[in-house]
Amino acid sequence: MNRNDLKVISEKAKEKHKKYKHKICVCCGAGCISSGSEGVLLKLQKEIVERGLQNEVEVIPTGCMGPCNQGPLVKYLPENTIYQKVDCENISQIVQSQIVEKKPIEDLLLFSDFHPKPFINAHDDPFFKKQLKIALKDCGDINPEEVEDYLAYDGYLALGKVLFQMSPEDVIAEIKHSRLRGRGGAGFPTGLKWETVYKYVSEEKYVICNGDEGDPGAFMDRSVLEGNPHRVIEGMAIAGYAVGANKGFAYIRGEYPLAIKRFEQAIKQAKKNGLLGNKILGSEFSFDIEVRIGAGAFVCGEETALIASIEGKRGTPKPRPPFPAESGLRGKPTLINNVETFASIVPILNNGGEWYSEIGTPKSAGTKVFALAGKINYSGLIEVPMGTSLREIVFELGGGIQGGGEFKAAQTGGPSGGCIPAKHLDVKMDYESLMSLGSIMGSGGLIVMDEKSDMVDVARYFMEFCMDESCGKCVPCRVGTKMMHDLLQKIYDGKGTSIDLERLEELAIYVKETSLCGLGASAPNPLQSTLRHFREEYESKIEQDID
Amino acid sequence: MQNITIYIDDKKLEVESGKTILEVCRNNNIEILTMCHLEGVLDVGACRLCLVEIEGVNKLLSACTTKVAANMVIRTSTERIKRYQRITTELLFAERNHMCSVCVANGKCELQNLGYKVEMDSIRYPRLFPQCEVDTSHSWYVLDHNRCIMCTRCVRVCSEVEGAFNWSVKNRGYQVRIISDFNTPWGESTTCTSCGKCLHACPTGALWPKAIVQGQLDKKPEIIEELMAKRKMGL
Amino acid sequence: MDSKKKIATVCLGGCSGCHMSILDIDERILDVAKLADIVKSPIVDGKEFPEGVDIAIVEGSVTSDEHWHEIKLIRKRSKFIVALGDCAVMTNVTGMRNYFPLQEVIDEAYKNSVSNDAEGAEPNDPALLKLHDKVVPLQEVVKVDFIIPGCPPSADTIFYVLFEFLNNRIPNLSEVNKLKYG
Amino acid sequence: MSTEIVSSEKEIQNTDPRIKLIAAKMKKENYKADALIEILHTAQNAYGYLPMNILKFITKELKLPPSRVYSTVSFYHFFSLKSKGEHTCLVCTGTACYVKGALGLLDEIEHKFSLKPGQVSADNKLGVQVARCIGACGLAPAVVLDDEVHGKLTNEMITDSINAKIK
Repeated sequence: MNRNDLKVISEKAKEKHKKYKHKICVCCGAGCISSGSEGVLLKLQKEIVERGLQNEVEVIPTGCMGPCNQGPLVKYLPENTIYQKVDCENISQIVQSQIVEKKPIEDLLLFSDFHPKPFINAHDDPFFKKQLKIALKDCGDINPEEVEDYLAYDGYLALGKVLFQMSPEDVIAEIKHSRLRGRGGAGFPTGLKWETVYKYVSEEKYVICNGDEGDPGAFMDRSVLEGNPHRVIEGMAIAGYAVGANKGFAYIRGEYPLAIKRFEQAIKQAKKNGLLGNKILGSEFSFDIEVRIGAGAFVCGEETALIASIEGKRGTPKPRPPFPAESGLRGKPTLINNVETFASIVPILNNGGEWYSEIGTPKSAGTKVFALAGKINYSGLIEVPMGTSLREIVFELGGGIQGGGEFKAAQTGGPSGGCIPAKHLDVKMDYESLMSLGSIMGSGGLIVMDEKSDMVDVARYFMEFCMDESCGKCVPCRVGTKMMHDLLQKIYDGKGTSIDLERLEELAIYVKETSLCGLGASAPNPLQSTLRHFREEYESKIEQDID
Repeated sequence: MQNITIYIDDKKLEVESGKTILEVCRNNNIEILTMCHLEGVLDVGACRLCLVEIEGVNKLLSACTTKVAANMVIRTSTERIKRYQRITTELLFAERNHMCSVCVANGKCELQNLGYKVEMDSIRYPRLFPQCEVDTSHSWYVLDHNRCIMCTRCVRVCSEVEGAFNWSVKNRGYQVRIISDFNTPWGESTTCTSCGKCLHACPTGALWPKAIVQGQLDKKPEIIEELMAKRKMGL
Repeated sequence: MDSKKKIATVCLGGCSGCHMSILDIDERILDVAKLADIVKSPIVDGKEFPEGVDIAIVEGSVTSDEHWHEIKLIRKRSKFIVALGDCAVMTNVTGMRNYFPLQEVIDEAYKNSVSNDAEGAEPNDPALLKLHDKVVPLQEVVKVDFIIPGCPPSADTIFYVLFEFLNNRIPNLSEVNKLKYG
Repeated sequence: MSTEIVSSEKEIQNTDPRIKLIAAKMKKENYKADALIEILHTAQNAYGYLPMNILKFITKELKLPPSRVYSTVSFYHFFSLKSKGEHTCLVCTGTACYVKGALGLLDEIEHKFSLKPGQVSADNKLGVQVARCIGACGLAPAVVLDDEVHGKLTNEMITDSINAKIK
């Protein structure tokens, strides 16, 4: 396929969709599948055929739609009506009422168990209304297993534009202009990273997509990989062109078999259609992607550990400098970006860096995907502009606290992040504001806790996680996390003393400043932030009369 | 190699570029503490004792893996660095069983010397007391996990100098242990050449020869450097 | 007489070797006696730990309920606590049982090992110490003000520390080259 | 229809279909050390854990030092060196077995032994696991009981075979 064919195919695919009057999307993200959406899909397809509606109604499986705990979800287009908790018994009723009688079933509408009057157009619900989908765009509307579906939504046009109209410098300038920052957690400017890799001269360079999303409670990357794998592939290919790499690796968690399957399938389809491989779209640029499956090690989210893992070794990090941009995979310059970062590349190139840079806050441009979980009414996946306040996310998008409880804290950034207490509910969710509260943006996990949560236990839980996930190479992280965990356990068990608390604080600073990699450097965050905002809970647990 | 100017602890130095901070310090008699560095094998930056402050860099960097750059301003012994060195030492002592009579008797243990250097008078953190094995299966040598500090000098000597790859590390976190082959007894190793270099590389009493009365244990880590230097000269 | 400081020495879970080392300061005890009274010690008579002690020198680790209460009492009644010797500082030999479960250790000592007691019974007299699962050094139970490592610390070191304290100076072991393990 | 049983460790090397899967994977990856983790995934998927003889086989084929392989295996939580339970029942849920009733076998096991995949019986006698494909598609639905491949199973046969094992 060359560039003109691409346009033709894209138009054809659009035509094909236009011939249907109705489109029904069944969410087949991992969450909905586990509540039985595949059965719903099969039954629905059968029902449509039995009623002879197959030329009128298109039924497709899609990626994640967002409100995961209301699944299985079925979306009816063009009205954009979403039905929740659909099971095989409801299907006949839905088809009859929605397609034949053209009136929605109120009892089955999304969030009907929370709203007295649920919305017929789901976009009117605050859950969707407040969102701005850029990285997640099309996720939930297209069939992730069909490249034609992606093409019908202008897929690979950005790659075409880049390959034929832009120089690598142009692409990097555009990304720099967008002010996009790495969505993996640390928020390093993406354009700058690309430029650094671009500047190193080497025969071989690599692009790595970091899909080793290991934070408990985070599933943004999984949803993107499952719901729109071609978007990530296209982003990686553009990155490859910009930095001068011909080979890419997608490192995906072994815990995500569906994401792996769909991504591998998407690579095959892309290769078959000349969108990957030799001389992409008839240009001089060749790029190939291989999937590497993670084997259950959180530390492999760290760049240098991830590289070691791709090389088939123990996933232990190396001291930086040298940075992977200079000497990464197999000692060659390597660009590593997170899944969400790659998913943001295509819209930036389609709409321009200027457009993207105007979304969000001055220092943190664009949008961020969050995975809402914990004691919140609507848990699931959302994408909001940077700078949206925590209050909006929890109480408007998230529908408030489950069971009418009281908001106590929100934990962001998983085991590397911290807790934000109720008095900071108005904090703007961007890199700097979260950092100033002792938390981090992280990959986007957001766990809401109510008044029943014990913050010492929260800190202990995350410390246990870091202790188990420490690679064991450097002393501060290997012994320090174990020590901090034991001290936290002691305090949690009511056996701690004020000296233990003192030592804990000293160790936290020490581990943070001396650890070899990001895991150790951020492992004390949950402890430090709970100590900062909920110190009284620690003090109530310790024995005071030590001296 | 071109010469560059750097400043270490307020001392102006003209040094060759391309060297690590550790090399420069050692050449200029500035003491840098370290346990995992061994002349002759590659550095891993694992013990974190050699951390230094560099002006303009907000992180502490390991001297053994960071190369000097022009006009770098380095501090090696600030109060913060000293405090951290002491904590690191305490953690090393707290991790396993270092109640050892040999080093007390002959004073030749690098770990013990480290304790004196950082003026450690006690271990302020709860000791972990793990149950560790002692592998005596090799006909000549012993591996005592109780004394091991996971500096991996033996692993690197075995792979980089001897080329035998007998040693590696198993598990992760605080459960890491040195292993031979498939985590099998050392005496059954199919790769070990019994060269004994790992014994000299080991900074503590984790590896030692059976033939020597323990009180006379005297390690010569410098033989690794000498060997590698000879090799470089083609001898 | 009022200006004289009060010194107490106590032996918890230790072998009394550190107290032997105290005795080894020999005639220098006279210099100490000029500045202080020894109000409680295994080597002087005294049933209970007295109040108003200036310097409590504690040997040994905390191995049982009794030790735990004793060190808490010592903390309440003394201005300064000096942890004397490796057992008090980091459990040392007494801590070697920490590598094993307590019951295993007791079984090994009383039941499995050879003895002239045919039954190999575990002693259970109510007067015996109620052992804790793990032995801990003093500083895990109370705040310790000064530490003298060593097994045992030398008489010179002990005298140096005492003499400095009695003259209202803070001793520094590294400075005078008296930091010594084992 | 007879249950096809393959046994004895020596024969496994030649006739166990899972060995062929692993061999094929290594060949596909050009016996590169880089692909060690990928190959281990294949082996783990086929066996439910990484048996020692398989690790040795991989080590030899890739010409790697044993310590390198063992250290990598022990680092990642996905890999396990021990089968769970004294006896293991590994149900293949590859496409062919799935189509021919692997889920039925799992239901039957759950019904008769109250064990779901990943669980081990209270007396530690029996552990049930699923494999993504053991490469015995011609025998579908196939189950590996300890190291014996049982093919073309019916629900009755699986219960009898397991009972014979754990008795």
